[in-house]
Amino acid sequence: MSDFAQHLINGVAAGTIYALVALGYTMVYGVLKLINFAHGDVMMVGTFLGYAVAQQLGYEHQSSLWGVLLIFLAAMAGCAVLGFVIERFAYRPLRDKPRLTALITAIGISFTLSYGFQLDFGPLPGAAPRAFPEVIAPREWLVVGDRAVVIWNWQVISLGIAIFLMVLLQGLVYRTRFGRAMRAVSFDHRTAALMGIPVDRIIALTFMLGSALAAGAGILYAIKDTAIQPLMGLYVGLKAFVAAVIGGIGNVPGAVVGGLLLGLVEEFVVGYSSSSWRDAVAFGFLIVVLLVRPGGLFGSVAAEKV
Amino acid sequence: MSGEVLLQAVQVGIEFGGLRALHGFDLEIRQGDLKGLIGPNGAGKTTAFNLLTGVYVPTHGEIRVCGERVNGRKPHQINRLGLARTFQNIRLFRALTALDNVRVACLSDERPLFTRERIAELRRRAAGRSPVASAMDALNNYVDWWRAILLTPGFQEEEREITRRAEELLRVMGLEHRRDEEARNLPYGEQRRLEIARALGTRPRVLLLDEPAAGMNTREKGDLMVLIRQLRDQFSLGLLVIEHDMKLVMGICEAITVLDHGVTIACGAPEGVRQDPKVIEAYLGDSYLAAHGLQVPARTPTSETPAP
Amino acid sequence: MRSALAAVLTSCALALVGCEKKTSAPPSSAPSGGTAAAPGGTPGVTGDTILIGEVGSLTGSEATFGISTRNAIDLAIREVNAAGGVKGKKIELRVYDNQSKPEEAANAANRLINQDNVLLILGEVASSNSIAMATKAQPAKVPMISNASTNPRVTEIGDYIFRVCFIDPFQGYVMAKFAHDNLKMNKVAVLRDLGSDYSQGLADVFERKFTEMGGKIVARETYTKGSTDFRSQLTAIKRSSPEAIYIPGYYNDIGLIARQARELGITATLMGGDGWDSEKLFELGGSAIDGSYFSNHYSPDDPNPRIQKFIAAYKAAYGSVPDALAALGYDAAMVAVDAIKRAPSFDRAAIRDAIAQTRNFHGVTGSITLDEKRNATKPAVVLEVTKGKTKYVDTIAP
Amino acid sequence: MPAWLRGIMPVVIAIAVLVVLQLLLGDLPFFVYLASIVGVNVILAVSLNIVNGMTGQFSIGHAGFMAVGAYTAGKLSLLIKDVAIAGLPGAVSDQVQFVGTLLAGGIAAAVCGFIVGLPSLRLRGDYLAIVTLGFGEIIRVVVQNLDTFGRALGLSGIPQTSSLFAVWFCVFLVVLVARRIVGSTHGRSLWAIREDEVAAEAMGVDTTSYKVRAFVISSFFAGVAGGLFAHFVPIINPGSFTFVKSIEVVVMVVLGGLGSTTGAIVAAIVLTLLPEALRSLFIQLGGLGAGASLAQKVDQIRMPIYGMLLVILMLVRPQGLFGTREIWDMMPRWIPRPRRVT
Repeated sequence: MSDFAQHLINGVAAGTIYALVALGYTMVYGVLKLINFAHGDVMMVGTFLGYAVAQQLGYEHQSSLWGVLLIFLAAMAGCAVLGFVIERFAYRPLRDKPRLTALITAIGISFTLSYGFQLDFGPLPGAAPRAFPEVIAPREWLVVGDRAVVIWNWQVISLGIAIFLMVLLQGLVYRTRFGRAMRAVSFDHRTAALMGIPVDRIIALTFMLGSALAAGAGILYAIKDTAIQPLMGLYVGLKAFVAAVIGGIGNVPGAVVGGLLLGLVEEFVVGYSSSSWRDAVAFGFLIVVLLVRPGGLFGSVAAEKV
Repeated sequence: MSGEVLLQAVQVGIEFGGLRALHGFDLEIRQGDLKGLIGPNGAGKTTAFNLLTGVYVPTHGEIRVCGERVNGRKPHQINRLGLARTFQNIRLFRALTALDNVRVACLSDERPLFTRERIAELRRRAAGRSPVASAMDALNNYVDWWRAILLTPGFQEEEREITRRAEELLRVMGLEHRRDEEARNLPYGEQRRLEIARALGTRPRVLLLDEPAAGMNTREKGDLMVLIRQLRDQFSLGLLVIEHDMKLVMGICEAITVLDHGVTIACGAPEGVRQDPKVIEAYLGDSYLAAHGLQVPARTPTSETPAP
Repeated sequence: MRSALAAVLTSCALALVGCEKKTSAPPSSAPSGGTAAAPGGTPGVTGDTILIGEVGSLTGSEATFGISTRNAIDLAIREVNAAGGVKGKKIELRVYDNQSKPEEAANAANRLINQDNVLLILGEVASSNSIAMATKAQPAKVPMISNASTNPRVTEIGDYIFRVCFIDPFQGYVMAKFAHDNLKMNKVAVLRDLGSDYSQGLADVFERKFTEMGGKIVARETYTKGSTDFRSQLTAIKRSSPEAIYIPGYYNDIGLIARQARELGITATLMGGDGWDSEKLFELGGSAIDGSYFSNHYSPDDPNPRIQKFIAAYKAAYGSVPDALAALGYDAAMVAVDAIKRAPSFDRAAIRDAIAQTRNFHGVTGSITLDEKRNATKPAVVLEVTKGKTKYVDTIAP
Repeated sequence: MPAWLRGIMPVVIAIAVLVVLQLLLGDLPFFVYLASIVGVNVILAVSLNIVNGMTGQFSIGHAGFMAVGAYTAGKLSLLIKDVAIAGLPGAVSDQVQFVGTLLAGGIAAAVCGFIVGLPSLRLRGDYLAIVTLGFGEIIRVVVQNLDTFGRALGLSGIPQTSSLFAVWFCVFLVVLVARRIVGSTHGRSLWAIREDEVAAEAMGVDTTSYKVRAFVISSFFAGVAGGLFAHFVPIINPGSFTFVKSIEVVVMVVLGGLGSTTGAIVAAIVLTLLPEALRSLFIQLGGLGAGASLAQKVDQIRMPIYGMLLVILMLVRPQGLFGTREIWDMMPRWIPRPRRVT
């Protein structure tokens, strides 16, 4: 029983990260109808930025409250800029081109970032993994029995942040002018432009928001798994995408539910069946969902306009 | 009005998330018919087309093409039963030449292993879903590809036949001089005509034209009207035309259905429809009627412009 | 239809005829030693230089191994050349990268054999890469010495393939014996890297030997290289409450596994193999890795002057303490040089025989004797990790 | 030329030319190895182009299908290694078995293509990308878990029965198939799907089944490429069929021009030989020290360069080098062009 509880905790912790990354995917997809393949790699860049800032702060300051905030904000700001640059120079020129061109570009950016960071000259970090500093000093939040079940403070913090962000984003999308503009752009960006909505600015802001989210998620991820390396974004990105599709891409609560669900499914398959099939689980799950409910759990398949 | 019934819609309706886009739609097209479908913007005309051609699946009612119930069938299957269409916002294969656009539609009816009739018969007996029929179909398709890959004499002959037919259709639509030009480089009016040529390539018995005259000048419209009539006679078609331009519709159609907010508000001969207050109201709004004391604007159909 | 069928049959028939002709031209892997040896007299030896080749993973997922191997081989050859070379000739080393991929390793070996015409080949670390190279070297009759491929199948490819390290069965046996005899443990869990043949080999042997000794394997779990969350496997392991966990993986993953195990409240001792050997292990594992044991080829704190001299030279050249792969690379190069010295001629067959006769060669990683299966028989050391350092614990002889 | 001859004439010519090449160049091991790698990449690129270029879908899991072919053919070859077909000379028997295993590999990949394609091709284009990617991952996990496939170490000892002739005959076949499909009514239907799926459907083109068929044929040839690969590299393991390999093939197709068969060929040749050439060049120029480290850099920066290449291509020349045209469309007029099929 205690190991069931522990698996549950592990699954939620892993799912939280998927959910946070999936939020960014879903936002960008919602507005641009583009699978931003590079999202996971933007997350990776965020963790390296956080790492660099933490190194600058030095050991004694990095886990103070201000230190933590600074690390998060610096990484998020850096990634927002990166997201802006990517959108402005790689995606915007392609907005009216066939969707495939944008998808290819996204894959290109993903490759450039992840393998570019593997180079070991100049400021680039090289392929070797690095230990991520304990930005949130790990503390046991709840211990059951003789350490049979352990919940750590950062697990609770991550989950709290994920849920908070979900509520915040949902509010942003459905309760604010910006959100209304986003939804209009999502529906039809040409018409939205005719209605006087500054489409370029809305899309750029969405992109920056998504990228900043990715950076935040990345740092939480680095805290959870304690090490970072340039290829880390590929896998997390893919799984988060799967989570977003499972939840219904373009749907904010769907992303969070999809992420948690994926984390739990993976965890329990590994825990109670065979760990060797772990990587196949996510994609098997995806194919099943696409077969049964192509629109995901919370989404619907929109008929193409004729 | 004696031809066989080719297309029949009975009480067809569809809802999108609670919104009734079309409701209780009735239609019948016989061979030799030339009917019109009109209505203000957003009345559900194109939705009706999409339902008839299988792009949308109706939530109510029944659609029959050449006697077969087609609810839920895919557009390409419905097309194969003899229903072809054009699109309001021209949807040509832009990067293909005019000839290739038509050739895509000129699908060969030759089947290498099992005849189409045999497969259709099997399907009918198994009430639509027959694995044997599907397997036969798949085998047919794969063998057909191998014929293309091996370039068998029979296949070469078929290709020549397709090309010949496509060239003939281009000639009928007056596009033979554009044979090898990419569709996107054609002027607007010619693109519209090419779309009709392409639709004719599928050997339809019923042809649905979605605003064929949109964006044309008066002279071109006149030419088109003549052409449409001519096509009906030459290919023994039944025709249904969506048109915004009342003059055009009134000029060529023998019967007209008027839609507003997804509901059929009038139906019948052009003269009757034109007098119908509901139609006038839908087109011109209450205020107009009130201001003019229910005066019906008198319009005469434009005189037929001589053939080119 | 009939003509289509005829076309298919004809083309098949013609294809067969074409293939039959092929027998006059042997496939690419077939003997090329003859052609290579013909023009320049003795292959690999021109004027006053002897050309030897190395294939290594300089880029890709196993780059750190490849680089320290390359460094050490380079160091060995510089030392030999500084001491006057071999038989009056200087040794020149040609290195190709295989991007950590076997097909590239085969390609690189091919290039060394056919283009550069090297006397012999050194390398690789990963067994799949070594096997790929060996399948090119063996038919061409070019001697090859693998420095650190521990999979038994490598030298089974043929009589020109050697290695200077012990093999997986031995290393698995070492840790099984250590756990059972020294640590007196009975319940051990095994966590292996599914994507690594090395990890699979060690884990298989460990499980077998440990069971034979009377111990019990209480849990078997796997992970894949590149994943960073091992909590699900560890929680499953925790359920069986083992005394130790054997994790024959690479240092990259071990650090994270150790941390997450401690975080989940697992107190079992962690054990592993030579894949743990890297400075990075201490950075990634932090204090969680303290008190763990792993088997290795040599111990840097061995006072033996030969070892200390090598460490000093390596440090001077590259600024870091050499890992076991470097030590093995150094030994592989030195065994090759020793064989060239002893061989009566520069003929590849003669060199092969000389390598095969290596007995009690005093290398950095111990005394190397090559057995009839062309594997090195030599002892292994067990190291303990304490406070960011390794400490010598025991030597276990074959 | 009589009609029946037009179908098989190119095959006859190709066989004659390849036999001559085999006799002239077949025993230069390094050349044969390079030519085989290039050939396999050309097959991959041309076959992927059938899906990504002509049909306008987007698969990024081609390496997965290659893996299926490689493992099926390799495993079969290992199983029947010691068996010879009675009544045939040894070498001929080997070649018959080789052809058989290649076909088996191709068919296995085609079956996988069908299974993967059917659900995802009904959906919008970008789902196919994700599902094919996932498929590649699943294949990797399956192989790693099964002892018959040698797990992480892979399969070694597969008879090296491939030859210059075999690889390039397959190259010829895939090109022939691609070209003849393009020139036929089926090819036009694929183009139509690429241009406008809704309109194609309305014109009686069964789009789903066409897409699946294109995908199956493409997978078949990826499987054949894998089978060939397994018979000239000494060891196949999951590391050879990663996501990176899939992307490499995508880059070839995109660079050549989505829809251009000759473009895919040229791009595959260039992208395979260029790193090889640069590496040799640097070592020739700079010797072991500086040259080798430069050569090492070539390998390192290959991946980020591929990434940037994709981005820059999409921004500057999204149609790739050749667009949808073939190489002869770009040559001066006086060079005779291949006749159109009709």
